[in-house]
Amino acid sequence: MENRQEILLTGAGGQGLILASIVLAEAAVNDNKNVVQTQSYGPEARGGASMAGVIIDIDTIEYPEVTRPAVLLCMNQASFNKYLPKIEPGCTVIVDSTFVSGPFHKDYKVQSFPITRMAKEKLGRDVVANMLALGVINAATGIVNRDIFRESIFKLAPRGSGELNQQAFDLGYHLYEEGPGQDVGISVQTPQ
Amino acid sequence: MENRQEILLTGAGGQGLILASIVLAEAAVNDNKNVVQTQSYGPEARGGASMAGVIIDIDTIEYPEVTRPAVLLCMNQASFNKYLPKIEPGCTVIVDSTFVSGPFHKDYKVQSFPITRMAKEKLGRDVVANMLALGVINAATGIVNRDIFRESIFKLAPRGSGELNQQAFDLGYHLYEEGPGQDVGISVQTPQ
Amino acid sequence: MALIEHLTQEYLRTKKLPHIWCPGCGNGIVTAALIRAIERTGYDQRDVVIVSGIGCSSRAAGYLNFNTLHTTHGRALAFATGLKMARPELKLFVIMGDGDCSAIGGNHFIHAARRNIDLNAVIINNHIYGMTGGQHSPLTPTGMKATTAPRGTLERPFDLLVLARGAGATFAARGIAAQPRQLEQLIVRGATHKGFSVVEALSPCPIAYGRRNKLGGAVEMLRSMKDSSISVERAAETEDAELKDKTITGVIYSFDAPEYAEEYYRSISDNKG
Amino acid sequence: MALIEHLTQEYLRTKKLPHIWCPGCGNGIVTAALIRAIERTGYDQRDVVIVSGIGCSSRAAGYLNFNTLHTTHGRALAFATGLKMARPELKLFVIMGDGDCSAIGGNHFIHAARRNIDLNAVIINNHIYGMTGGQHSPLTPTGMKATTAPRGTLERPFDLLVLARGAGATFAARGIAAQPRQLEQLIVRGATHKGFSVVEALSPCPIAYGRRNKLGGAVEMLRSMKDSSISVERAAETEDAELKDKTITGVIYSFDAPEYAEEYYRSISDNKG
Amino acid sequence: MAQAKENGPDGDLINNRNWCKGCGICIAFCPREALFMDEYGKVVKEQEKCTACGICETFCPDFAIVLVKRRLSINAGNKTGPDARQ
Amino acid sequence: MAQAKENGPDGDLINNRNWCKGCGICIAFCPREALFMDEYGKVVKEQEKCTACGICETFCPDFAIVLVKRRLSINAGNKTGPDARQ
Amino acid sequence: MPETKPVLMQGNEACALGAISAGVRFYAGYPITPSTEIAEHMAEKLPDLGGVFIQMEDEIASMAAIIGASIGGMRTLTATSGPGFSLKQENIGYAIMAEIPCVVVNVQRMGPSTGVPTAPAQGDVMQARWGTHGDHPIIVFSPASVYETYYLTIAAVNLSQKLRQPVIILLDEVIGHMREKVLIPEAGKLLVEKASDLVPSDWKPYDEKGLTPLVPFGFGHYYHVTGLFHDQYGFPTGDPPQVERALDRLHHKLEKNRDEIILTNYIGHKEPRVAIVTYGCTVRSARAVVTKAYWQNRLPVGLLSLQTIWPFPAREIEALAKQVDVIIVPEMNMGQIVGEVERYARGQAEVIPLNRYDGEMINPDQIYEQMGRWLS
Amino acid sequence: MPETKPVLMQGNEACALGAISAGVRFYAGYPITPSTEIAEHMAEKLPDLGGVFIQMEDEIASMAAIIGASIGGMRTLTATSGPGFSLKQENIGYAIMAEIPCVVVNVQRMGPSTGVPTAPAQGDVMQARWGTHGDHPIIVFSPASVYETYYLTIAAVNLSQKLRQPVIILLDEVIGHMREKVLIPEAGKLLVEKASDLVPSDWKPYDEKGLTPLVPFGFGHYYHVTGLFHDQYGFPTGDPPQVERALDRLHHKLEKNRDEIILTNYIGHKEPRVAIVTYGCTVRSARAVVTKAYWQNRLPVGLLSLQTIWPFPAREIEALAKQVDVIIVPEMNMGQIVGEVERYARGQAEVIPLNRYDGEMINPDQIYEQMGRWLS
Ligand SMILES: Cc1ncc(C[n+]2csc(CCOP(=O)(O)OP(=O)(O)O)c2C)c(N)n1
Ligand SMILES: Cc1ncc(C[n+]2csc(CCOP(=O)(O)OP(=O)(O)O)c2C)c(N)n1
Ligand code: SF4
Ligand code: SF4
Ligand code: SF4
Ligand code: SF4
Ligand code: SF4
Ligand code: SF4
Ligand SMILES: [Mg+2]
Ligand SMILES: [Mg+2]
Repeated sequence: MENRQEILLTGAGGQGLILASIVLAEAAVNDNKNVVQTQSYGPEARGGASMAGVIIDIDTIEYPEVTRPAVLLCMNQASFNKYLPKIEPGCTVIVDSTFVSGPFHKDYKVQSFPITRMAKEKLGRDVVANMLALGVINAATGIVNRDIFRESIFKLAPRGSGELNQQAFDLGYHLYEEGPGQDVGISVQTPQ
Repeated sequence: MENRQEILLTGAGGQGLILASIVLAEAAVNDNKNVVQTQSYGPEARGGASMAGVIIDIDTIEYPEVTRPAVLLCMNQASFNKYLPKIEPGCTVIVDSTFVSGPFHKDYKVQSFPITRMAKEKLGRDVVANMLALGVINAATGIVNRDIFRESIFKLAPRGSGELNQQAFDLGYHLYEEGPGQDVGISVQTPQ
Repeated sequence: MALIEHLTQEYLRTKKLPHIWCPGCGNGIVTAALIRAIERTGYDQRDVVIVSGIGCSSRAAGYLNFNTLHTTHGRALAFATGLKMARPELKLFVIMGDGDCSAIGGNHFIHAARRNIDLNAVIINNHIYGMTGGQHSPLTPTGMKATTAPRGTLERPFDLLVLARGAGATFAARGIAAQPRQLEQLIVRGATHKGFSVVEALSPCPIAYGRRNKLGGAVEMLRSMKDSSISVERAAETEDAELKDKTITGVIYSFDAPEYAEEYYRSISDNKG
Repeated sequence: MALIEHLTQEYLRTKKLPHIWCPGCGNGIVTAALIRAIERTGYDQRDVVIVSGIGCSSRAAGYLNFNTLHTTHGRALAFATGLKMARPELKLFVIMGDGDCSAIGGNHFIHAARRNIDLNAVIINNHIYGMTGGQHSPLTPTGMKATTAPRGTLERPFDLLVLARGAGATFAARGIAAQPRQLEQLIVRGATHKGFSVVEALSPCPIAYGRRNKLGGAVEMLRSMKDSSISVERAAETEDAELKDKTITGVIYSFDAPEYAEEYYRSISDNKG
Repeated sequence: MAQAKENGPDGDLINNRNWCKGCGICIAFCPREALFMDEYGKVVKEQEKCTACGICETFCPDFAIVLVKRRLSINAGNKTGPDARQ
Repeated sequence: MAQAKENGPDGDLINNRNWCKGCGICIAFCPREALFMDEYGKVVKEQEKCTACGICETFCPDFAIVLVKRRLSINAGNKTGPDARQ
Repeated sequence: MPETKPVLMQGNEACALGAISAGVRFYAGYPITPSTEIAEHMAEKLPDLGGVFIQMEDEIASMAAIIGASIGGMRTLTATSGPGFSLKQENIGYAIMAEIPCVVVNVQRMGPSTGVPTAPAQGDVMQARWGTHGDHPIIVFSPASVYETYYLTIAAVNLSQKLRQPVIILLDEVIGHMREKVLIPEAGKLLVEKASDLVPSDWKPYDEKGLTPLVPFGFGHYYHVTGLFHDQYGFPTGDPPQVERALDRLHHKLEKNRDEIILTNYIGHKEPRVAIVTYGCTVRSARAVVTKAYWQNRLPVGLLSLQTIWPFPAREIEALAKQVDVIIVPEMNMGQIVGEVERYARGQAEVIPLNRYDGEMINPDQIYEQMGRWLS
Repeated sequence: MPETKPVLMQGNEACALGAISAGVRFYAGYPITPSTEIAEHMAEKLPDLGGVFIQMEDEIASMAAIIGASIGGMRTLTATSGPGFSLKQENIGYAIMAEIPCVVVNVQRMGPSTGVPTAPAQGDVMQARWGTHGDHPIIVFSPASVYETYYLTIAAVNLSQKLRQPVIILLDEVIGHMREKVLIPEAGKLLVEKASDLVPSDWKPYDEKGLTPLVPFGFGHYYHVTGLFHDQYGFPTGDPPQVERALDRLHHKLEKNRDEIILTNYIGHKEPRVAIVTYGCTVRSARAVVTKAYWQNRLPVGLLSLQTIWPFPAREIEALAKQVDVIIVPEMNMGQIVGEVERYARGQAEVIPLNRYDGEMINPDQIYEQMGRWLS
């Protein structure tokens, strides 16, 4: 299972996390990897908790559920509260500081980015926050070849919105490169 | 099983055989016997084959189906053709000569009475042929105390028709006492 | 004899006769009218399908020498919908009893009407569940007796054709077994109507309905059925008060609307083009 | 705060809020109107029962602080019929979605109408199967898109109140979420009507219906709902042509007929006496 | 199958005695009182009274009466195809 | 449960921020343009504009707005009985 | 209860009378052969007892209506046969989930599908256990006589009330339509106690601590009833531990009351070599054989008849399998309960199915013949 | 068939595409979570292929409609979940009785009743076998991956046609909603052959001699289709020998084709001491364990996964039980298939159920732990 990489995307229904997971999975397929994508949701169409998992491996993937994520994305406070206690040391935690305000306990390596705010401010559309988050994740982990990822985004985006979504993805890279938490007011703790 | 007596009433749907079997069973109950009454019929409400069985015993009755009838009543030709080959020697066979015209093979002790015709001619109602048949049967076998039987008929007959039905029953006795086949034109064979 | 038999009873499975219906049961009269109606449409025998549910009346399918489909209780129209969509060129006649159509089958009835799918429903309304021995149906008139309404039913009946109309049906007619020629005619008109057509055929059930309600035998039931009916044309010229207890026969309504199977096939060929 | 909360939201299970409905979903508006209507009837809270089926709208039962019964999909009226017959003194409100009521539940709907049993049906018609994500329902207008009608549905919709009428309903009204006060009023009138009453409440589903059909968000949907509606009183004074694309609101029909539960209990006490 | 073939003024009337259940409907609705029940509960016809109007045929619930002439004219065409008449 | 209690000319308006989903319906239908969305996507009121007409209450799909005065008058009676409000 | 003089009674009638004796005052149904007489008796009798008889539009509605009436506090019953039993399954599952008491009678006929409506069969035994979706517990009785039909119906009503669990009576057509002499207590006019306000205010419909009586609607307990998984107040939850607890609750209540639920009867030799295990009307044929073979001929044979077929009398079979060489399982189907017998015999005894599925009863001769093979 | 490049595909989509590849051109259904995507894919794709998609008024009608369409000569499929599956049961029995081919997909969710609509469970396994009334045979597949969903759907359609028997696909929610990389042949536009007049004139729909292909309506064979027991021409009969023959016919056709129907797969040690038997998504967890335990650690363990769960692979289990000490049966229910495994193990191996029923998958650790106990 050494090659197995698990990514957990969490937040509220309607934030496009399931779509993001599909795009990530598609990108992994295009990058010639094995992949399994799953999701879970409650009875709500909107507003409930939303969770999607992607497992990427070079070998066959048997057990399809995420158990020890290498990356955890939290797009709202509720999901942050719920999933943070469940992860293991070494997991990269990326949170959207637009909605998540801590507490950032020092046992977890939490990196905070104003994902939704930037999507809105820089691109005028908060709906692309999900692609922006993917940019941050891929920048942080390099799971999928960046160009292949960009192509997959274009392919899966709703008609006419391919480029916008790619921009969001790139903006994610940019944010990551600027460093976590730099433009947010809250303190980010990255324990060693 | 020595005390077990099985009576099979057969004919066409609508001839009142099931009611007759119920009356016989009720009479047996009133005569302090154990009794099981069963019936079988096809999908037709009228006109199809109709069959009812009554088992009377002093002991507990386990198996509820008629297998070796002591008495077989055939109220139409189809049932005569169907059931005659199934009975065992020693069975009393009573047929309604109004509808059954043989063949009366000599292996069977067949007794023929113009049951329906008499009901119509003497009582003006062929619907009481069933009670008339019961009279013949009870006269032939004495299974149930005659008075108890008459009371049971009164009890179960549709309102206002108690006496008519009792008359039919009595007429059955009368017919039996006159002897089988006496007033019908067809030959009756009663092998020894 | 063989020739005559062939010519006269081509559409009957003669080896299956006599049928299981009681003496005097109206099912046979309606079935005969249906046969004559099909004959008059000129449809190729191969294209004609008889679908039925479960009940005395639905047993008609077994006697008719076409493609015959005897389904589950109440579901005939749903089976027929699938078959019609799969093979729109077939001509489907759907025979149902009043219970089959309007009790357990009520939902399929209203949805077939809504879709206006080209099925010809022939409902044999004997006002009772015949096959199970005489329980009240949603078409049993209030006050009439049944084994499950020994003191007379308290329920209000549907007017089947009004119900159909409410659901969107585009053709409805009512005939009576006591006027078999008119009934035949109405079935022909229903069959030639494009879309869902409903023909309600009032029919005597002397055994499970007539007897318990002291309506007399089959002959009396047919006679009073005839006496209490009035054609829609004559009804139009009659005072409302006089019509109160009358059964109106004839084509009650008929108008055009898009037929579902045709619309569907048109739409998919549009897509392709 | 506690006092205020108690007085204002006595009929809500406040601990269960916020509810599961999407932002802008009309279910909450209709539910609020229902609460106000029940309040206005003056019924004892203990006597009020909310029965619902399955669907987004049917989840309302869980938020209402009465005796609440969340049943199976389409069967709410059948459960309610049993309960009403067992306990005729209870006041039953039956909340259903358009699919719940008119698709899978269509048969129970027409039979409740036929029996004229004293149930108050409130159908939240969002023209779509909301809970399962946007499939067309029997009340989706022809041509509108749904996940199972990606090119627009070809089916003809029911007019729910016409269907109810065909089945024998004695009271029907239509309100819209965009006029919550009128809706409240209509529910009160339905509740005080003896017999089966139907209140259809048009309601926006911005997520599963509005978005796919480019109808805008909740606000736009409410606005256009309001713009395209006309009261039955005003409609009476308007030319037919103008009414073509209008939704008529108000009490569409109301008349008296024997109510089933009452008739039943009267009949059994007659028997006894 | 026993069939009684009788001649009337305008056409043959086939009465399939095996199918007749003796309901009496044809008798009641024959406008000419041409039909009556025999001792076996089956219908027979008084030939001279019958006008071959066909009413009895349309009324018989048991397909037991068929007027030959009318049907012959209708079924003039030559029908083919497998026929699994059972 | 965080509740913002605000005074208007004719009655209090309770806006339950936890329940508000920011749909904007109340804002759109308030005849006085007295409501607006705050930075957290929750509704707040400009007190002086509100006439306590109650429209926002009837329109809010989330039970997040309650006009106190009106309800007080209606619920004057003393209700009892077990209350399993969950 | 005072015994009256012997009467001739049909199985279906005994079912209706048993129900009435047990306080059933609500019947909703849809006619179907061979169950219809139950409805007809109810239609005749209930109105005079102040009860409700209603004929619904179909079997789905019938099942829904009795659940609704049960929530209103009435004791309820419905009856049907195979096709209708299939249709009721969804709502039977609802009653199980929401813990609403009610009794469902299935007078079995020959299936599958429309089958032979008037012919007897025991083909719905496994369906009675597993007919509705999802894991669920069930109680099923199978009477062997008219009298058993009467008292098992009473037991069914009472157990159903006590456990808040639907109980199914699988009646054989043979039993339902047969008339027998029976001694039946006069139908006492049991009054159904109306629940009152006096329920403790901490009453919870699905109390974690265990069973609580169902408080009908209308007494001020504003609880929620749903077919969704729910917490102890009845409100929906999808939380895994709560879901598991809820499902355990449903099953445990049956396990805890096993002794009251599982009714079986053994007759015959104390140390049998061959045992017959059967149920329903087939018990009659088996009893005819065993009475003769054991009582008359003292052969080492026995008969375990199952009045309760579900929950399956596993322990009884395990014990039996340890005693005997052979267990013969006659059934009027292609082999249904025999699978369970094999399972719990665990290879300890040979298990021999004896099946008949032509729409006729298994007769004593068939059983005798099979038994004979293993005795010689 | 040419393989295309790898694609990411959801289980429900694979089911729809598999069906289309196998020639299905008719879908009738009613939406229900978690099966709805199958309908949605069909609604999207069928019209362009000249096929029919119709959303019916409920599940009963959906089942009826596909049977009707099958009689019209189309290959048909419907999909649903627990509550809808319960409703379809009556008409599934009809299709079995009348021998009408069709495929029914049940994407299982947590039950009973409404349960937890979005949570996975394997609770309908026994219902799939026994859900409709009367003795009846059934074929049920249970795919463990998106790819298996695809090819088992194709197999289901073809088997169904060949045997004139409904086939059920029990899909797990996990598989139905999961997306995986798969290699799938391009959906070839298989043309459904329309039956012609050229059927031999002695063709009988239910020929005594054995299976004949179904000749659709409209080709001059005026046969009768009914859910009643019927003779070889399809006409009703209640005659006991004919009834028995008809029921035997239904069952024998499955027995005769056992090898084609029963698909299982064994991986692991040649002489295992502990074997796992499972199906559906639970195979995934088991495979994770067995691959590690056997391939990496060479432990004497094996996994028998069942693609076909009904007819039950009895012989395979019998053989396995003779080899091993212990069979562990993990299931996402309270124990369903384990009963069959116990039955056919006949006491030869210890059979250990491993159940989870909280709406979550059984994870490899749970299986590993249980397995460990029996290895040490
Ligand atoms: C699901 C189901 N429920 C009930 C029945 C029993 N049943 C057979 S026919 C019938 C009603 C028959 O009444 P109707 O439809 O009016 O037909 P008729 O016999 O009067 O012609 C019933 C209830 C059945 N076969 N299947
Ligand atoms: C027997 C059954 N079939 C299907 C479903 C799935 N289902 C749940 S809600 C629903 C339809 C919801 O539509 P509607 O009734 O209009 O309510 P809405 O969600 O729009 O308020 C469906 C099909 C189910 N729960 N049970
Ligand atoms: S019971 Fe009635 S409907 Fe059925 S066959 Fe007899 S007369 Fe006809
Ligand atoms: S999906 Fe539609 S109906 Fe359902 S909660 Fe959302 S907006 Fe409301
Ligand atoms: S054809 Fe006319 S006249 Fe001749 S017997 Fe028949 S009904 Fe009478
Ligand atoms: S109508 Fe037909 S069945 Fe009736 S008596 Fe005349 S010929 Fe015989
Ligand atoms: S009460 Fe009226 S005026 Fe005040 S905020 Fe609400 S809608 Fe606006
Ligand atoms: S209507 Fe209600 S939920 Fe919507 S914004 Fe206003 S207060 Fe919030
Ligand atoms: Mg009828
Ligand atoms: Mg809706």
